[in-house]
Amino acid sequence: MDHVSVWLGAFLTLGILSFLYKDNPWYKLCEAIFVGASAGYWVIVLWWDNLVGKFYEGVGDDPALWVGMILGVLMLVRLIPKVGWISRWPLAFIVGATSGFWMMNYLGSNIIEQVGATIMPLLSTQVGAGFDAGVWMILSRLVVFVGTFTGLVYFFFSKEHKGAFGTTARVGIFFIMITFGASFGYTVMSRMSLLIGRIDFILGDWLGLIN
Amino acid sequence: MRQTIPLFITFFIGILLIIAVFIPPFGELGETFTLFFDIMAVFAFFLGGGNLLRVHINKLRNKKPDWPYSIVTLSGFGLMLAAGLFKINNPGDIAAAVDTAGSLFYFMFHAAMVPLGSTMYSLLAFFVASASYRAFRAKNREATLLLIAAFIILLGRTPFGMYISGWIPDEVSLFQIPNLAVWIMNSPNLAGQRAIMIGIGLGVISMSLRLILGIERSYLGGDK
Amino acid sequence: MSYHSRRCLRSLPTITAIVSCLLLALPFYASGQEPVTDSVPADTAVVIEAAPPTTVLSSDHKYDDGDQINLSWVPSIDETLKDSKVIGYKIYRAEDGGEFELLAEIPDVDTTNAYADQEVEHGHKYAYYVASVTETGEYASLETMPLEPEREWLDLNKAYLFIMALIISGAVIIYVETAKRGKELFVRKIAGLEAIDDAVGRATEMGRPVLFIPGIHDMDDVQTLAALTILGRVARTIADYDTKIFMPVSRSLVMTAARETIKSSYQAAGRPDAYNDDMVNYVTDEQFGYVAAVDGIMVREKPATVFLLGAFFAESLILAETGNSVGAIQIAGTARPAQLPFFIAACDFTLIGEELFAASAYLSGEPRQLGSLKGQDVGKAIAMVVIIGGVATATLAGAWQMGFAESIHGWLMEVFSTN
Amino acid sequence: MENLGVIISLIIIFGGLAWLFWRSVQGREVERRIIFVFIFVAVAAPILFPITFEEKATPVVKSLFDKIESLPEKSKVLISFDYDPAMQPEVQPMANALSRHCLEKGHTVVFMCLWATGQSLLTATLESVIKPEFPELVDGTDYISVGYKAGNEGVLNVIVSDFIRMFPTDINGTPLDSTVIFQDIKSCADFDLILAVGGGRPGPKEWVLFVGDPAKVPIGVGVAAVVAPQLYPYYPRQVVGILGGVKGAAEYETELAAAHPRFDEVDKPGLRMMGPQTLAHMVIMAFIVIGNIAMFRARRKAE
Repeated sequence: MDHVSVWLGAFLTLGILSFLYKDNPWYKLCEAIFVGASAGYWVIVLWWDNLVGKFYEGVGDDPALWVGMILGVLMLVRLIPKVGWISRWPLAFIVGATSGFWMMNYLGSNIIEQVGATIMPLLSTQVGAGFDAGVWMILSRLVVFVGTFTGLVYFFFSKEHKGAFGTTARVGIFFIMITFGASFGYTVMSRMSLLIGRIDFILGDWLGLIN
Repeated sequence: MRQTIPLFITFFIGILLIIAVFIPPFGELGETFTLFFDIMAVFAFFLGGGNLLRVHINKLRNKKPDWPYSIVTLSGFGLMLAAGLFKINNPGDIAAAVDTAGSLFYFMFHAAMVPLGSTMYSLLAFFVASASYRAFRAKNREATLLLIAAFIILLGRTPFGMYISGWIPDEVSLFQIPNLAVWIMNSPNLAGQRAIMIGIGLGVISMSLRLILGIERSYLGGDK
Repeated sequence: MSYHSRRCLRSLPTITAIVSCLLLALPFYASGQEPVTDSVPADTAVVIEAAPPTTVLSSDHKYDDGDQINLSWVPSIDETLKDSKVIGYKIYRAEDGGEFELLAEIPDVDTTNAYADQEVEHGHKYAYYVASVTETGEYASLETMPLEPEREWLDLNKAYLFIMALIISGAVIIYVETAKRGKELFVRKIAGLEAIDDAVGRATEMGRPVLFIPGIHDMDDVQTLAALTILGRVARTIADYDTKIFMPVSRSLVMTAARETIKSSYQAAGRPDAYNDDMVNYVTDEQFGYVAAVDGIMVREKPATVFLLGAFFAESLILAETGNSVGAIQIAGTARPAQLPFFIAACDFTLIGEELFAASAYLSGEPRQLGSLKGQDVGKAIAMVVIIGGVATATLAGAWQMGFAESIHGWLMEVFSTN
Repeated sequence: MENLGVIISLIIIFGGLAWLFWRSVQGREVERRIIFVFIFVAVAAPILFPITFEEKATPVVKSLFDKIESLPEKSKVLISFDYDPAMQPEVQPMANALSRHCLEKGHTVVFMCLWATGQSLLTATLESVIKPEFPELVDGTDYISVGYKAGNEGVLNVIVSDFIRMFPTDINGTPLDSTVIFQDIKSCADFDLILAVGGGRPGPKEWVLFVGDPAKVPIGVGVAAVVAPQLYPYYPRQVVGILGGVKGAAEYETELAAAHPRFDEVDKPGLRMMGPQTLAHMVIMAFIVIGNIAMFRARRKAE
């Protein structure tokens, strides 16, 4: 069994990698397997986890779950052309719930928390060992303060980016670009590890070249 | 009428979830609605999965280009479905977890989906390389800053950062590349992240209000 | 949502309760108890090894659904002794005047002298006592008065959050109303959005399809909602130009919603017959299975224009580079900062964070929608003023201990904290 | 033999880069596929012929290490495995190192996962790391695995106030309230430290927002490098320390081996992967440099 899965794994791995050369039947085969099997996988997960696990096993304690069931059934109504428009109700429900839920969530975590975290003293006799110890700290905090402020200016929609306002917005975009650069640098690392994992599989588990 | 009821539902549910934050007895409402959503997702799948089957059966029937692959897709789908639904080869009884080691479902997941998924994921390494060569160019000041920041972080995340900047005295140790990398992460990066986050927060609030108040209603379809 | 409630509810009342208990207990502690332990000679065979905890107080947890009672006590006086025999506490509870039953054991004597009982229900009364535990026995305190946990209908801890929500939503609504009355509102140009028409036009000229990828998340992500609102505008242009659109999606619900959206755009353009359900197809929920399929579609169909809008993760660059390799014009946007650099590198136009959410309003050109963008700016202005004011007062307070600055800073920290 | 391999592969890589440089400077197009071959060689060669580099812990890693090191014995630690096989090469080494460290310090560890796919990876850690390396520890007394529960953030919302309601039994079906460990754990607030290892949603960020903040429990995170920047805003106020990517894992492994020499013997995948990673990074940096030089050349020519 183990032998089978290693060879199957190698076959599929190389098939996907062959896409880098160009689209070809091997890749198409792997793609077809992937799409079919994974769609099947997700039905099963939805079936056992959501329908059985959450609804069937939970509805006894919580009859409110019937609401979810009814909304779900309403989704299928679209298959009947005459009353198909009723299927918009569950959609409207989801849009309302998503909007309301995330609106408050983002207000708390993205606005209030982040603004609060930016409010710090630039210099302080209480933090660290006094003024002299904190040159770097002062610099860092100044950078955070200026960067956050100018970044917000960049996103301002009501004013053309001209004059002093434009210069500030430009400083803001500089900070945003550094952020993207940092994200990129950090991400590259992650991506390499994945490839390392795959090559490790081909050379080690399959070909047995690594001791 | 066909538009009014959905608009009202969106409005009512949206407002309900907003005020629920301030009313302790409604505190669990968000979680309950998440459960509703999970149940609805199952039914939505009847439509999605049905669509997948229809597309591939059509392809097969009309002998469209690449139709043989549709057979593979359909059989992969069917096999996974059967393996999971009937728990084929599951060492436990029917009550055992669907992904118990040894079952056909477990085998298909680990022998097929895992290598496929992680290889697809690892293609990124190649694309990172080609994008680095082709697209990360100092075309203007903004792009140059992006590049410099990326470069320092990259260096800082390899042992070379320390090798080439180890000579810098400890008083200004900030300029040693690994420390500089951490400083970039902690200061300018943090500032940019915050500005983006605050902006996103406001964008979400404004869009949510447009949806709840029915100003934005394109998703609802027309009157017919 | 509930993390707000829980985190806000927790700290303040508990701390107040504990502090007040300690204060109340102080005189008692000083006068009544000390002699007792002192008077027990070490060599006599006394059975009492430890004094019970004193001043056990139960109090209702504020601003909850009536499902928590906070309990606090002054530790057994013996705990402070070096050779203390106290190894922990046991909490006993009686419901509605019934028998006392063991509720919880607290082994950590050094730090804990409070307990939050979350297994209570509104409408019942609970009495407690706490016993100090030694190796050989338990020494019980007096019982507390029966207490019914109260249910509050308004969470006053969140008054500031409420005011903030009110101000920002108020600003949005006021601007929407102003715009409705016909006042011209200026919104600056956003390059990525200006390009959409041209991008669709290019696909028409080349006779190739437009590919629209709405991210890989479901309808419970706001980014997907944003993508669909933009789809409404894009589909309208596509219907006008009579271009082909292709939209593989990874969630069934998104498929349903996207079909409604495109259909209504085609109706609005006056071409309902040109719409067809095959424009939107479900592929698979699996992240990379979906990516494999979309990559295949890209190299086989060679779209002239690709939209990548919504929630993207690792697949962002795989999709964007493949799109680039087939020579498509690409317009991307996401609220995930980690993916933005890849879009910036490999796509022609990128909507950064907030711009993604503002896009459909901007594209609609409708006054009311533009008004909502103005409302957003008010929020930004408030954030900017608070940041400047906050940093200034914090600095004045931190470096020069100025009284007024300290109080303003303290107040701001209170407002801008969800704890 | 191995040194020879290293030398040959280095020659291939650097020779190739020189060729690429020459070609780019001349303004000739370099095909994507050639770039692909490069990156493949740069990663594959150091896997075949291992190259290792020295590591030193950065403050964000060190602070998490010190936190675990300084917790009193028998502290209660929760480790959550929130990732899938795709993220495994990067974060499993962290999960293993953190588990080793906690158990070595005599802490009581509870294992769980929020991702369905995390369960088999958790089992892998239990079977291949914990059981062989800590044979004296007893499942259910010194550590326990409660496995996976569906519900994403919903799970967090429940366990923050009531752990057993969400996880009535451990992975073997033993009721949790009958185990020694859960005698004094009612909710997440009862843990002394929570370690969230993962990288997607739900993941470390959700642990901070839904559990760490409301329950006031210190949280340490191990994340895929790609999400680490998003966690920096939470450090050090809401997060004790961050292990980011293979580099974070390698630093932690070094630190752990230095403090507890018996772990110097075990496999250190984080450190092992740093060789190919470093080389790949250098190639990427070389690409950026070459690409830019080519652009400046072309621009000057155009003028």
